[in-house]
Amino acid sequence: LETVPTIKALRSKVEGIRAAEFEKTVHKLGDGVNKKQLRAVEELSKAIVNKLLHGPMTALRCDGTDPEAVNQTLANMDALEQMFQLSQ
Amino acid sequence: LETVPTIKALRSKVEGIRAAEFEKTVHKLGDGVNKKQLRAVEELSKAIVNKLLHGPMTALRCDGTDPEAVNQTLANMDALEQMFQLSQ
Amino acid sequence: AEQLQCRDALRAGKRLLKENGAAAMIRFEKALMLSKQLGDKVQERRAMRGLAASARIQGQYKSAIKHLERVLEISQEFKEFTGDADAYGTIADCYTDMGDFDKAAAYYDKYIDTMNREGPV
Amino acid sequence: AEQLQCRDALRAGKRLLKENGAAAMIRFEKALMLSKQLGDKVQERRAMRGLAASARIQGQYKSAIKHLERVLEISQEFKEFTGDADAYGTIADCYTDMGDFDKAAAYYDKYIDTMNREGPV
Repeated sequence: LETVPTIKALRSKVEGIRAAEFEKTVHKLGDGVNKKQLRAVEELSKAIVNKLLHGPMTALRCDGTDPEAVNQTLANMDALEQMFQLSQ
Repeated sequence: LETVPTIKALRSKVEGIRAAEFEKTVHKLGDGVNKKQLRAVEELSKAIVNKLLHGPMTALRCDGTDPEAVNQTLANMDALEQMFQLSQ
Repeated sequence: AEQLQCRDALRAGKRLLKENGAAAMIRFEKALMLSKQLGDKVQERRAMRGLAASARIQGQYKSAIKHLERVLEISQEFKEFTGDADAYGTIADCYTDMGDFDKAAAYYDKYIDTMNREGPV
Repeated sequence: AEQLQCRDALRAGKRLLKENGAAAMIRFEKALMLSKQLGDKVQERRAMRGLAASARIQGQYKSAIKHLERVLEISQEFKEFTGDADAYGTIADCYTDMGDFDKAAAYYDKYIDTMNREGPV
């Protein structure tokens, strides 16, 4: 449960990156694409992010009671907070 | 330097995910988009991946001689290998 | 005509969302009403998502969660699950903001189960 | 006409790449020649990237590195750096495959410096 705020922070960080890049692309594509195509592009951005985050998110949710697993989860939490600068 | 193969494995894993999702989107968009627009969409997929990987990659390249930094880097390496199942 | 009105209301809501959650909410309520009248589940789900975002931005977490639960119900109703991972994750975020880490963890687990699926997430 | 030929050669090369690196190489050589004739730096860089990929797929790492160094030079020549992060990363991957971890590390550092830039990477 200690990792819950880390999951939220990581989601928010990554969603910020995704949304910003998607907006830039919408601008670049201009009027030459229709709504359906734009949605396919948005889905692409979400699919990449979700597939990439699946591993790190799973690593934050192995709590259990086994002390070794708990330590591994906390180590993963520290690593992700450092890598994605989540505590700032 | 121990982290060099991890960097390559992580790059390769992530590029596989990106390329697969991009191909699916190319298929969905069909003939309704031109080459330039398709390139903007490919750039989107690359930009997201590069921005997301920047933190983890940087975390794998702090070697230096300070023993504490080395330990942190090795811990990050372990965490990433576990999260992205890189040793398989 | 109602289709256009529904779409315009959705657009106006999205535009307002960042500036003014309360004003956005009114547009999404309008879009929701029209979408129900039209029987358009996709638009109804979009309106519901807009309502959830408007509520969340105003700190009304319980209301946001209620709307997102409805989003998930609509997905079930017509067996089209685009955006479900987002909905689970956002419900969990709301519980995190409310300090209820147990419920947040349960919804993050659903989010993690859903996010890796093939097809629109 | 040469523009079309150049584009077709690039396409054929890309299609062949996965099946047959050696055959792809011939197409990219053709595209390279045509792009130089046309003075089209963007297409020249694409052909060079294709040559690098064809070499790498055949285990010719030194040749792949040489082509990728040329990709980076072309970017410098017309101050348009799309794909430079990819090129640095792929050079580093080649050095990793050759067991030269020192050089790999140096190029991964350049890759990391480049990958976070704004604009096409």
